[in-house]
Amino acid sequence: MADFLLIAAAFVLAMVALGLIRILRGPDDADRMMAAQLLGTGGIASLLLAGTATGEAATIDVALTLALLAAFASFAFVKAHSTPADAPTPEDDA
Amino acid sequence: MLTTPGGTLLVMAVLVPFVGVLLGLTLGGRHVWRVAAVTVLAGLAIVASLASMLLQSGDTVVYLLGGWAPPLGIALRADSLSVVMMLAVAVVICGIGLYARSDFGSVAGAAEARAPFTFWLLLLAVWGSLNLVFVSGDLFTLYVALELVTFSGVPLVCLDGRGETLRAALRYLLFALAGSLLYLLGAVLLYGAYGTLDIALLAERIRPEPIAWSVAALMTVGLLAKTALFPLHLWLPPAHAGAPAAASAVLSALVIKGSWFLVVRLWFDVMPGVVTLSAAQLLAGLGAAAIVVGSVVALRQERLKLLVAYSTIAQIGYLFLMFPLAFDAGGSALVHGPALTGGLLQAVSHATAKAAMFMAAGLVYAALGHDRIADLAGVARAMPITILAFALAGLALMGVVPSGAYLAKKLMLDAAASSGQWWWEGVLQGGAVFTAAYVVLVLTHVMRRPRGPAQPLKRVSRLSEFAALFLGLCSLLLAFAALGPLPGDLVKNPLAPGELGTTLLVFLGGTLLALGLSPQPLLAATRGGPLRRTMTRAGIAFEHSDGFVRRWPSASIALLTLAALFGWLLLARPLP
Amino acid sequence: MSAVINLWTVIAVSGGAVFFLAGTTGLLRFPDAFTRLHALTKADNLGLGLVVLGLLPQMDSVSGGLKLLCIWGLVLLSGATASQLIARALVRRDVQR
Amino acid sequence: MSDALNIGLAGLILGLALWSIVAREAFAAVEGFMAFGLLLTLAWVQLHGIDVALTEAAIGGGLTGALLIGAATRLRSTEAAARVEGPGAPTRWLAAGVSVAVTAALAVGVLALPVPAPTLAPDVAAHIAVTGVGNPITAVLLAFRAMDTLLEAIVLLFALIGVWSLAPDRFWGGRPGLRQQADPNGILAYVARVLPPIGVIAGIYIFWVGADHPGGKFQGATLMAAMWLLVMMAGLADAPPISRTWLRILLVAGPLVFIAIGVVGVVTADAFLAYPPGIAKPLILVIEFALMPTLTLILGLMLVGAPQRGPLP
Amino acid sequence: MSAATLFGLCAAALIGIGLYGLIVNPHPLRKILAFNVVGSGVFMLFGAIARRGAAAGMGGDPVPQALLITGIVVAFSATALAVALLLRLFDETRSVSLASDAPDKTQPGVDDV
Repeated sequence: MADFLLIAAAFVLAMVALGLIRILRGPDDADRMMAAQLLGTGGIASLLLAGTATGEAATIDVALTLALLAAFASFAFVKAHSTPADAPTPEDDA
Repeated sequence: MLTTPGGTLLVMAVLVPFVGVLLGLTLGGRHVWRVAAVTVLAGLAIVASLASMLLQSGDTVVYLLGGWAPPLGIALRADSLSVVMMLAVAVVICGIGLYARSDFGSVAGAAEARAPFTFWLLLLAVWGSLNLVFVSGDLFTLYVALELVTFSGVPLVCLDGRGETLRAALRYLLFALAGSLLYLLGAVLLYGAYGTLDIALLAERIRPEPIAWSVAALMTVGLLAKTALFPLHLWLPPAHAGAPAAASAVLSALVIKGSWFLVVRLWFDVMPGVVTLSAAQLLAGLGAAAIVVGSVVALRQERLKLLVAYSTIAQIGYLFLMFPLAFDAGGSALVHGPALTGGLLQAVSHATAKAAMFMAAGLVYAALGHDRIADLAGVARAMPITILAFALAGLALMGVVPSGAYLAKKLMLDAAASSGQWWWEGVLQGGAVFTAAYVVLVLTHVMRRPRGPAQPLKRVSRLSEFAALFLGLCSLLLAFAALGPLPGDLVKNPLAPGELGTTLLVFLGGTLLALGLSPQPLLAATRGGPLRRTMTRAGIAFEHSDGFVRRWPSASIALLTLAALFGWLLLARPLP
Repeated sequence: MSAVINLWTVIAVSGGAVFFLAGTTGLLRFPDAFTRLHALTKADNLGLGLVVLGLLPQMDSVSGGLKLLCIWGLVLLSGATASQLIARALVRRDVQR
Repeated sequence: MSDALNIGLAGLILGLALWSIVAREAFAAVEGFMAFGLLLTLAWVQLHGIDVALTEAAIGGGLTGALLIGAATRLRSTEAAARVEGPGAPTRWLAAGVSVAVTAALAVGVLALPVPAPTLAPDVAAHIAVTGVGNPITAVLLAFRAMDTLLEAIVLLFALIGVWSLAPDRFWGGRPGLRQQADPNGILAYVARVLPPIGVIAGIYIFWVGADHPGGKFQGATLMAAMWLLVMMAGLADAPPISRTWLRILLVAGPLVFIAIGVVGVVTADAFLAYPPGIAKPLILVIEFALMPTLTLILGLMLVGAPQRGPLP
Repeated sequence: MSAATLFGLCAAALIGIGLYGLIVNPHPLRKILAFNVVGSGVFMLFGAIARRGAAAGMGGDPVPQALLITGIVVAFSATALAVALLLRLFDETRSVSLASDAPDKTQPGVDDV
């Protein structure tokens, strides 16, 4: 069973790798932000598969942390982009 | 190995400043200065009692944190090396605290202001972190301590928030971080090879083998980057010259001593049998290059604070000259001996003298509103105490009797003579000539009679002036206090013909250098002479090469190349 | 019993892997960012779901299983919102052009 | 079979590291770096360092990514100028040469590490019973090497003071970061209402299991900080002015409690940071519990940045 | 090849890659990224060393693993401080170049800006 799970983990990881190659090429920041999504799903799946294979129960907690934070960067991205490109300097804000 | 009596003092020396930071942060506002004052006094008392205890027993003080002995736990240890450094740092912190009272003191009723608040907290932070560097017996704790020093040093650089100083601070932070990663890499490999990070245990387990050599190379260059030894000094001049004077004093006198001390620890106490004489020659060679380049470029500066900052580079070089002189008779291992004592003395007198110099420069700046060396005429008359402080510090750095540096030079000269390394005798004497040059340069300018009407001077705080003078005096005398009784044959009569001749020669050489290299001719007579022209051209060439070395890519490539070079020199050891 | 469980795991996880394959194929083949976003979020979230379902019976404890489901739920939630936000950023970009 | 996974993982990690160095745009590099961080988490699991994996997931995957993405977006206009400054080909080759040399030397070092490897695992196993905790890493962090953990909290605090010290003078005492516009019906606001309760529970859970299983105060605090930041990003709450007394007290409470318990140890157990036999575990829990809010606040505030708005009455 | 050796070698390569970036990338943000890559390499090497020390029923030597957590926290603090410094530099000067640091000799004094 463990071997099957590891193969599956490696396969999902390979899919992630292929997807990353496409996504990181861009051409745009928004395209690239999908990398976080890709790893948020694929990375977590791979992690769960590998963790179950090796019998480390606590791997689930790692996956839980990742699931909670995977979208966090996307939010930061959206927030950073919704402020105009020439961001208000502190002086303007005062 | 067990906790020795009085070990609690080690914990307190580290924790009291940190608790001061915590309390200052909570109370905030006008209380920060009070908290800092109380902490400084308490810290001074702790260090003093530690010193007196060590003086009586002479044994290393050990404290096992949590009662856990290494390798599982962490031990704090203080030998005479640590205590001398702690004492010097405590005295300098006291002086800086007094000096900064007028700049960063609080006004009753005013709201909490940024600069004073951060300055006092960071002063205490630097102090606690340095004490940790001096007493920690564990290489990983030392890594954390080094980062603490850096994190508290960097904001000091850009305390006034100008773009130029922010840039200097960022350069400093990034380069220092690169250095600490190399250090950490070395520590990681040590754990992998020997299963402990405790200094005492490592000293027993470590053997001269490839992994130890690479560790020595990585850790050494990592620490050199943080110490800003030539050619890794790219961050130092703008950072130390741009900060407010009190902060410059902290950075130049104290912060760089932390990583320097760790190099000493590493070479003398962790791997004395792993390092080789040739590697030590390289280290001292870099020191010699630092003396020449730092001094020449210092002489070319037009601003006083930059001159003092560049002179720091030269003085850092001086601190590394002791390494090849401290080998045992067979040249196979480093030993604690007169050369190490000399180096330590050099560090102590540099700490006090450099702090005094920066303070004096800061006062001049505060009074005049600028620090252009060419326009300092009449300052000596207007602010005699400040200039006296500068002069005393300069004399101390030069190694004029009875300064600590004089003693240091003597000890190292003896060591050089007895081990047949005559070339270092030349470097030691030459270094004094360079130091004399910029002291003479500055003093000539300030003692001149102003051409026009006297410049309007702002009043500076008397307390600050006396604080600078106090540290200047300390640099002349502290060495004796720190070391206690010394072999009497070392201090010869300063008026004996030989001694007097040397001192005069040093001054003469210094004056010649200053005449030749200063950007503005010192005397009308020397304007445009052929010698002066050649020397100026040489000075400009030095400035260019310094500029090249201080570019980021060259400095970082030099960092890694030096690591390789050290590794190779350790590898190519003479057969036993 | 364990053979049945293992068979279930193999089937579900393989199914999940197929969806990951589909998602990646979509990423590589689809012409623009919007469709790629579709491929990514839909297929991969389904893939993760199947993997989670497949691993459920392999857990030692009930809490482990609950956490697994919780992870899936969180990924769905954040994936849905994040892809919405990214899509809006894409729209904004296209409008600006 | 594990080997195939590991080799693929290592290859992917190296590829992403390379991407984050050579990518043309900073934003693309940061994206690659975030993916790199997530994969490192996987590598830590493969290296049986679950506690480290948790830390990496929380820090590398979450906080660092958000920090760098914000910075890359802000600094986009500076990239063209920086590209011009880049060193020429000879310097690049030289740099590549020394870097390869370092790698080669380290690789030799890795292969030459002694067998059997020195380890302190048996020592930890022999003494862990005294501490009362079940997770050996917690035992190391809060008993055997408690000093490092105390210093870690102090490092964070100093870094925060450093960040604050970068405020322009007139904003001292004010609120950090820029004001965030709230869009009450926006998606972000929706997530910021739904996710934090779950995140906080998860954070407390990870903190709570830390005594006996992988987890602990730091990982828990990171999760909580992330949730706090999410609420702030959505504009549902504002960052507190840094002059607030409650804020200052919470910032120092953790380290002060840690030090206080350490000092009590001098009296009751003959050493600073020693715990009297029998009550070691409760004391460790008290320390972790006191550190949680401190760490949460510091981590959150460090990401928000220096005060940028004037002190309001 | 064991996982420890494999990731140990991977760590060596990471350190090299990061160092290269630290040297040649002129943009400070990229230097910060490179610093983090080197840091990850050093940490991974330590992780590999911890894995080699698996004994007494533990999957790895817990001492290095605990030190790693501290190390990651310290590296994060460094990153946060550096980014804050960088953003402030940008706000102040609208440029982030580290190159032109040589103090301008044409400027008479520090405060005359």
